Amino acid sequence: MPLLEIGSLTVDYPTSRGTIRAVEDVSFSLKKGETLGLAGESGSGKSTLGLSIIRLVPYPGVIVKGHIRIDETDIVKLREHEMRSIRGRKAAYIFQDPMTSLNPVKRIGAHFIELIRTHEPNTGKEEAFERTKTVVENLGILSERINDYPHQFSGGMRQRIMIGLAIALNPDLVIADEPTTALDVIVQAKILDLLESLRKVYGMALILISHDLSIILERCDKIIIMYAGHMLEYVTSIEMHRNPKHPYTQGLLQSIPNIELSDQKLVAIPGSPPDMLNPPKGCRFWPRCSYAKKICRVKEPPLIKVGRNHFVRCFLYGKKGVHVERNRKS
Amino acid sequence: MVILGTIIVSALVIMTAIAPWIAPHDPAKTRVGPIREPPSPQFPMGTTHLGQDMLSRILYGGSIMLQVSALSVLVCFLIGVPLGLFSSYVGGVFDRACSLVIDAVYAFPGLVIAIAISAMLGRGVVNMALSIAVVYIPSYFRVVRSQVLSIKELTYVEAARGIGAKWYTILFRYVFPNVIPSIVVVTTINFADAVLTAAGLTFIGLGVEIHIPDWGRDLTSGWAYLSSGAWWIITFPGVMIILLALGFTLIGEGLSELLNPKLQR
Amino acid sequence: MMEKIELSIVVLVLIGIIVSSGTMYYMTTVVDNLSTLTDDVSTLTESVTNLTSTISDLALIMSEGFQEYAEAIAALTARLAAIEAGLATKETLIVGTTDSVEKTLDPAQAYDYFGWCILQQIGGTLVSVEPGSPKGSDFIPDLAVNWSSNDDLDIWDFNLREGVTFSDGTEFNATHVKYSFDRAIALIPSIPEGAPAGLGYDAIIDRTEVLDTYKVRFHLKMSFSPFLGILASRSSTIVNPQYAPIAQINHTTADPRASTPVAFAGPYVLSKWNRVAGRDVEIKLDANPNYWDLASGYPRMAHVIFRFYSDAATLRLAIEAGDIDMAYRHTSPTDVLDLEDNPNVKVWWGTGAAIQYFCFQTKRAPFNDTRVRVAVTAALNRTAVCDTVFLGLSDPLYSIIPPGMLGHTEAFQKLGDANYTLTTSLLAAAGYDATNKLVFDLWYESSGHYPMSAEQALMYKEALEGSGVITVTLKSADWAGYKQNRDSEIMDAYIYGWYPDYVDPDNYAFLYWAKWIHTNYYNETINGLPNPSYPAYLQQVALYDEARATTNITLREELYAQIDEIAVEQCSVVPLWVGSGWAVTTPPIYGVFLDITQDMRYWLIYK
Amino acid sequence: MGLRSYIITRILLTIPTLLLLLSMVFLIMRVLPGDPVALHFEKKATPEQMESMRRALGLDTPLWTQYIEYLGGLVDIGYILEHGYPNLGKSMQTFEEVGGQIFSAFPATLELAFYSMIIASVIGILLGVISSKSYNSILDHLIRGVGTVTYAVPIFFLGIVFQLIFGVYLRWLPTGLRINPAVDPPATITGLYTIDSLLQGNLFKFFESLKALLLPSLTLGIILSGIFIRMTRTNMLETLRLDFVTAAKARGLKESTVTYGYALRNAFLPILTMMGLQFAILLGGAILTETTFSWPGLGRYIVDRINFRDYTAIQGAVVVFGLFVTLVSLVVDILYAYLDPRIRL
Repeated sequence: MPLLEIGSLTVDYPTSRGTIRAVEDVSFSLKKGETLGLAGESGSGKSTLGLSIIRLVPYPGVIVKGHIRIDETDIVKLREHEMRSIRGRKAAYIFQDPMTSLNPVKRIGAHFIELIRTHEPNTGKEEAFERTKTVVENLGILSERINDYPHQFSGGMRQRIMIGLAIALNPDLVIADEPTTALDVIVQAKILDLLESLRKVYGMALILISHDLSIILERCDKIIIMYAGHMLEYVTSIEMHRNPKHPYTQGLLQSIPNIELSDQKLVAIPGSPPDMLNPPKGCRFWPRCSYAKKICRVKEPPLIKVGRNHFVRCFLYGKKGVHVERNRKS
Repeated sequence: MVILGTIIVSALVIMTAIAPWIAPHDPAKTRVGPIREPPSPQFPMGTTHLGQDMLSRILYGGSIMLQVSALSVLVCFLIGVPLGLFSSYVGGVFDRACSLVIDAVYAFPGLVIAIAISAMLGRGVVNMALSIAVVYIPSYFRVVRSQVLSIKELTYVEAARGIGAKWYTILFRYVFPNVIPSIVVVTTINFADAVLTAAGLTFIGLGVEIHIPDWGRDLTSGWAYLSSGAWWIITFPGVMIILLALGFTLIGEGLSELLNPKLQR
Repeated sequence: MMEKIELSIVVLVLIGIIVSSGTMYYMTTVVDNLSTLTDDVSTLTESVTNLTSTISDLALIMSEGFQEYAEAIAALTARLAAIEAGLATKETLIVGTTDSVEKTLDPAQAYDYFGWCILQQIGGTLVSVEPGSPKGSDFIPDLAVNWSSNDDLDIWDFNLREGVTFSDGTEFNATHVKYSFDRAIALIPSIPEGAPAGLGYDAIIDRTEVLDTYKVRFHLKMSFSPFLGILASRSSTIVNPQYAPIAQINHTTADPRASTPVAFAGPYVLSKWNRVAGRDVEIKLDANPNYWDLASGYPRMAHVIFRFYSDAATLRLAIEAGDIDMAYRHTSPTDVLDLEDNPNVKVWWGTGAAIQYFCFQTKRAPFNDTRVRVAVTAALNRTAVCDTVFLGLSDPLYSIIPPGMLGHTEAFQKLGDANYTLTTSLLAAAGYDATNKLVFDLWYESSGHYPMSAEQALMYKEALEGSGVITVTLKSADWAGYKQNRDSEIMDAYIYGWYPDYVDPDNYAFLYWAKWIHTNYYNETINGLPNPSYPAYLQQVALYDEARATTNITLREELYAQIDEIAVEQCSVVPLWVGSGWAVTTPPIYGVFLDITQDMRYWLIYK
Repeated sequence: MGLRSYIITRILLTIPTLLLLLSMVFLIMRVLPGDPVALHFEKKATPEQMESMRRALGLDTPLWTQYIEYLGGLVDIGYILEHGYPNLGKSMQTFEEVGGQIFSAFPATLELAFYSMIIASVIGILLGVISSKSYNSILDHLIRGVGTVTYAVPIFFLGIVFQLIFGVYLRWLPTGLRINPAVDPPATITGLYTIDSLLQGNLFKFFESLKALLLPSLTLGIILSGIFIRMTRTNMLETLRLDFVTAAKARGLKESTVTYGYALRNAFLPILTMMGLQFAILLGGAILTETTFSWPGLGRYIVDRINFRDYTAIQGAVVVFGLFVTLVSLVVDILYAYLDPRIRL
């Protein structure tokens, strides 16, 4: 049975100028210990998707359709206080910017103790403190620093702390939303490795949200390509390496520098993501798609199965879908 | 909010403007009816302790408040804004000095100064306006100054300086337009404050002469007759003043909300 | 008329509609959020529960605290009961007032109503006016038992009461009398604002002579019939030399000598006097154990406590709520008339002696022309003011001497009220008419020194302009500016008031030409030109001095009447109205005498 | 920079400000029409008398001499030690020590200001938090409406309405004075009736003075709360959108913890600063409130004295007001520094 199972999830942002459909009809599932990558340009709705899993879609966003089951319980229907017991305990979230994600007027230790004692009310102060110590040490931070304030830590350190806070209660699912974007490159790898190792240790499932496909490719089992709120492709990373289907995915891959290919020429996808207030009819991607046909402009392509664990939302593939030759030198 | 505020204010302004044509009595004329007559068909808002027609006084009474507030705002604007622009743009010792004086006034209970000054100047609309203005100039100065200090450093201003634009060109062509929004907000709030301060001064006995109908005065004199059950003398003017101040406040808040992107979600 | 009203109502309704519709518009922006209301409520309830929880904790702590206090409270409630009992008994009288002692309680300086009032309770004079005396001219022994004067009325002898002691036990004798008056006169130069200066002690009293331990003689500089009146006034209070040094300058309330309870020999002693920021906040009088008249049961009350309110409205509320036994000086006319219908309180009416009058600046146009002054006088409407502004609690005054007092006449009736025919004819003669109106400034005092000044001024303006040939500009200044304007003689016409120092026409008649009013009526020349009114002035003064010098009542009546006659022709100062005082008490309270002296004798009051 | 040096600089900075205030008022008062000397004479006085009085009042010397003397008096330490208050000169009307008068009146104002501040903060912050939490909802709009309206009500009008309701009709609370007139005020220790009565263990008087305090401080507090609501709301809205609040929610912390422990705790710092600024406004309002409730405080003192052209008295009051305001802002700044771990002094 899957740990997380999302079905035809749709999230709207009703604004004064109209309704933005940030996530439309997204379905996927995740087993214990699996890692899933959500890739896409900014504004593609991947963060909204992530946040809706812990039901924290920012105002005025609302989940209008679909279900999100964590261990068979549909959290969309849960009441607020029930939801609270899930957050941090079953599903934890790591935010993009560590600099602003900690309460500046609280000591580091306090964050942990507070967290632990909220979810396990009958843990004593000392016990909570001890646990905090161990967690912090696992993060590679000197335990005496837990009495310092956030502003006394570097960005990387703080992200470690955020991770620590996420895994402190040993949740089944961790959602990391661009965990390294705000950090400089050297730290990035370290953080990701830390995340990786801890995940292995605790055997959690991980959803890694990033605009950087390369990171996702190297660290995730499954990958979802999001574009303008739509799931364009849902595929295992191996498969993705071998043959990416969707023109958009292909475009993304071509824009990734690859060390092995010295003479690779990077190709950027022409155009820019659509205005979410009035997205293009039909396929969301056609204005930028070099293979766009008449039908793409009028009809929205369905998500079709093109292989084991491989779904794509494009008219190029169908029962007798034309195979596009990957114009990649080999 | 802005719309509601504008509606209220303009409604009151119009009312005061057309008072002479619609008022049933001379507002100052005493003994047009029995004294302290409760609201009745003939005197819809009752009569004062001198038998003046409350309704007429209400219709006329706004003019003083409006004049005072408008005038004081004008004065504040004409002094506070240029001073703020100039001193903050020039900077240096002059700026320091200005800020020191301004802050001294700002940090001090304005009403005290207003009272002292208007006691010095004596009665009359202009004097009231001036004494109020003195109190509110600082808020203009401060707003303008803080704005200019930030704008001054912006690249396009630097650029303008780079191409050797005259200082006043820069000040009025480049800096001033960016200050306007915040000034507008201060102005509207200032209007409301002016109205209330004027009422306060009248309450302390520094209002206009008695033969001029004025909400503030009626509100004050009505106090003495409240305990004898003459609620109408104090209620109607009170409500009118509140409405006026409320109108301006609404405009001010609405604007500041529109102009403050931080609150746009 | 009616349709105008309808029109204006329509406009108001329109405004109402506009505003309300605006509000509706505003609310519509709200309505689409109706859905969120529920979780708002939940939020609200949550925060409320948070609050309540904290409060409950607080309450717990509090309750524990109160546990400790339990006995204390019990004891206190007992004490409270005692206190209230003490206050409720016939022993204490609580008086609410809007007055406050201006500077000091030293008779050599004090010159304000309340200062004099307190002085009267704590100090003794040689003679005093009999309570309830109709003309205020019946004198009874106080510290003197009997007296006599020569026919020229310039030598007065007094036999003093024996066995009287000041409240510090000092035996009272003739030397104290001499000392008191010598001191009062000696202090005049250094305290020119004091009462003795105001009453002109130095001009009247030549010297004081001790004839015997209990016999004293006054040598006057002139024949002076109202001398007893002066002796009965507060400024003639006998002081205890030990506590009132002779060379004392600049009395202040901070200076203990100014208010020491043992300086005097009155029915009460001043046991508490707290001032905050120059205003009284607490005054307590206790019965003087050494008072000479204890035998006849005075003072009736063991304690008198004064409570100080900042305005008449609050004072009225206090007496209505029963917070105080007595409200004196002063609830407003409106309030006192209301209170009269209130069964729970009793209103005591007094006889009037406080007057107000209209002054003309005669040194320049338009009022250097007597005809103009008379014309304006004739246009005044006293009754309107008395009825509308004072609701009939003050009466039109047609002579500078108030009714009930020796020498009162109705002289100014001759010019009438709002007598526009006379006004127009006189002004026509002076060259003014409907096209070329007489224009002048009318000044009034704006800081509440006189009652309802603004309202009065408004009504006078209306009355004058009713003539159709006059335009009045109202101007005002607070008491400070007003006095200064008076002295710098910049006011065309202005309103002033007078309160008697001693109850005698002598203390009123001179107002027609009093120099400190600055009418310039009394000058021989004005701007180099002879003053046409000067002869009239000389005539009046002559009559005045003659009246001073005789005790013959009918003669005095006659003389004062003549002064009024001249005044009507000259109209330098025009009497407007005379106001009476009133006190409000919560029964049962007896012994309140509000006679023409305007004195409140608290030692006579009992429950 | 260390806390001590910080405070010292702050204090040093206030000195020129005060000096400025003082000089301005000094001049203003001297320009006022109306001569305090003339006020001492009910009837016209001779020039000699005027002159002697002028000398007695110390007005015979040139302006700048008076000014210097006045400043000299202010810093006369010996005098302060002797009297417990600085030498603010003698009243032009009563010849009393202005210092004494002011410091006898000040506690009343202080008490009023203190309680109103508490009321204003409680109402303001609570409502502000609630409305910010339910952003853009009916509740939010209602609360903002309340805030706006209270801001627009003339303070004495509200006071009068309260007097009418609670004093006249319901008879619950006294309509004026600092304590029920049937009760002797507690013996003066601090001058704050509530404190004094407690110090003397007299609960009865404590409650009596509290009753008297309720209406004035409620009036002033409610008027002020309007501004506080707005301030709190704005700051809360800004804080609530910060990441660490979302992060806290994502950790499943209690709603109250997030709102108060995270959002408010951080939003409070700017609110605190603004409160400091509002204090001047509060004192201004106190003047009207005191006049409405015949509250024997500094505000009424000023109003009284302006009519008497009592230069020294008004100067004194101004100085004290100024000192008070600056002191408060100083305290606020120090509190800020103390509450914000990022500023470790």
